[in-house]
Amino acid sequence: HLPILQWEDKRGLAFTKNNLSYSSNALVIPVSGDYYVYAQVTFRGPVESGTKPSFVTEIITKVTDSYPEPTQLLTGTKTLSENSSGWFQPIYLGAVVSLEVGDKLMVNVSDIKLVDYTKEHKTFFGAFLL
Amino acid sequence: HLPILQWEDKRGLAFTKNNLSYSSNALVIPVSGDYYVYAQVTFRGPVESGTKPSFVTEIITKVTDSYPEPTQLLTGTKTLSENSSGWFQPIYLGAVVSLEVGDKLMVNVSDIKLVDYTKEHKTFFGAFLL
Amino acid sequence: HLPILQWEDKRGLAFTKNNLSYSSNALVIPVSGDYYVYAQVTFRGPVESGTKPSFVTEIITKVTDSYPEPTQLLTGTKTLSENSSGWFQPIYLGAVVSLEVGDKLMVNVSDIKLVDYTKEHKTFFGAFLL
Amino acid sequence: QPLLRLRRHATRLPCPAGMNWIETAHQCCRQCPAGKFLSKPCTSPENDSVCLDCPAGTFRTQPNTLSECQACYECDRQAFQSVLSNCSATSNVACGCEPGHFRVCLDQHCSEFSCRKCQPCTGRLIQRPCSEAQDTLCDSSCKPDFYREGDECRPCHTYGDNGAGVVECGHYADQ
Repeated sequence: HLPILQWEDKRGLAFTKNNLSYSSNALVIPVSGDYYVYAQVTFRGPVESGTKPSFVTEIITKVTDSYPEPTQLLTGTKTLSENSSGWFQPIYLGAVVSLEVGDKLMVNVSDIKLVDYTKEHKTFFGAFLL
Repeated sequence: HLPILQWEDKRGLAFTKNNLSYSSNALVIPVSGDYYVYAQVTFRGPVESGTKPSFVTEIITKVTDSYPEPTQLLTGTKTLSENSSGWFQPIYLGAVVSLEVGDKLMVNVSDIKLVDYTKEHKTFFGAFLL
Repeated sequence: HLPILQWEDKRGLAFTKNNLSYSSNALVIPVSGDYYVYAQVTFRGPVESGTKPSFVTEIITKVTDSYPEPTQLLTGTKTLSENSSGWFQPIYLGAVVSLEVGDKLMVNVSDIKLVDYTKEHKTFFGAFLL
Repeated sequence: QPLLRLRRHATRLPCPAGMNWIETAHQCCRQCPAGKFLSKPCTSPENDSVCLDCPAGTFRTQPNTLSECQACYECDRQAFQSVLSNCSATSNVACGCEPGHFRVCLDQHCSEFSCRKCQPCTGRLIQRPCSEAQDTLCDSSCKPDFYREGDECRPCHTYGDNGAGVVECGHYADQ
């Protein structure tokens, strides 16, 4: 599987409420229903060890006790045509999905070294019940 | 007018409820109000017959009985600077719009041959009442 | 600080309601709570006085009476690899943020001359209370 | 058992020409003409809807029963566009290119286009002048008194002009 991002859930702009909790890199769904789920990842390069990446991918994934494999809910894939000097590429994803109590939501990326984790307003993840 | 995308509304992650129905390529609004409308289209190329496209466009459009012409609600236009080998370009759009009962929402694209329809988590469309 | 965009709040698709008002380039929060805040800016070039820009940035910012400096809530930064002929680059941002009554939301951009203000469905800004 | 009040439920009827079904009024009402929008629907098919003029900066090209007019587009002055015709209550703005620029269409309908500077044809004759739709077409050969250097036509130097190598144009320059 692709690497899973870790998130800050308390400090700065981050928060959780209404029993929507965060644990082991996942948002845990407290009540079944339809949720608007979203995430933005800002990718950036080049990174020192990096061979020049040809694309970046962000996937919002669901893990559930009722099925042994993760389900890809939303995917953003972008090829990179930037030249070698510094580049930035944000990918935003958001949609309504039906979730069950206990389901876990995570964000996977193609290469964790390319994620700009330096500022909370550039890379973020969340969900709200409709 | 630009080509209109067709959607799956029942299988997999797709669903409709609360009388928001899908027919003839459009979401049909069951009750007047403010809706958050969103869509992502992943474009990809090159395609065999394709002259190299210089841009891709996604438009969420409204058709209403009260007016003979469609109204463009949200538009994402991106020029392509990718080289000839394979490229991917997702465009996400989302915003609140005021809609009347019976209004129809559709997604138009600049070139239907460039749309990646292969995976439901890469190209999607939806709306919810606030 | 980066330039602040001005918005149309009444004509065409634009509207404000439920006491969420628009004044001096900002949405003014009428009641404390969690809001889904979003904005898309379509950037385009070249423009006449334009030195070729290397990147474009869109930031949704919060200004509050309880703190003397603006807070950056959401940021989209994209480097440009377009060639000299016409280019378009949309950036969409959206997320849930906790806001207090009286807080002001604005959209800043790296270069106001690069903003495509010509069509209301290409560049837009909004928020709704959860 | 409380008496259930049957709600008068008017099913949506097809409306005669020139009229649209208004959900809030539960009946057909006359359309407002182009350049106006529906401020208040009719209370019965016989009396008229209240239609108001589209506010400045908005328009409707067709008869309608919409509650607002469409916002006019704007011409992209910073990208060398110019106004061909202003927005009116019944028509959107029409944009073209400033003099000395031509249109580069982004799509087949040319609803999106940028304006690019016409090429000057320095040292060449103009086969076809620049227009709104296309760039200048320069003659492939250089004008008299100009010689070719790569893709460009450069003015000839006259004898003794700079003492250094001199180029006499005409047959020599055209090889």
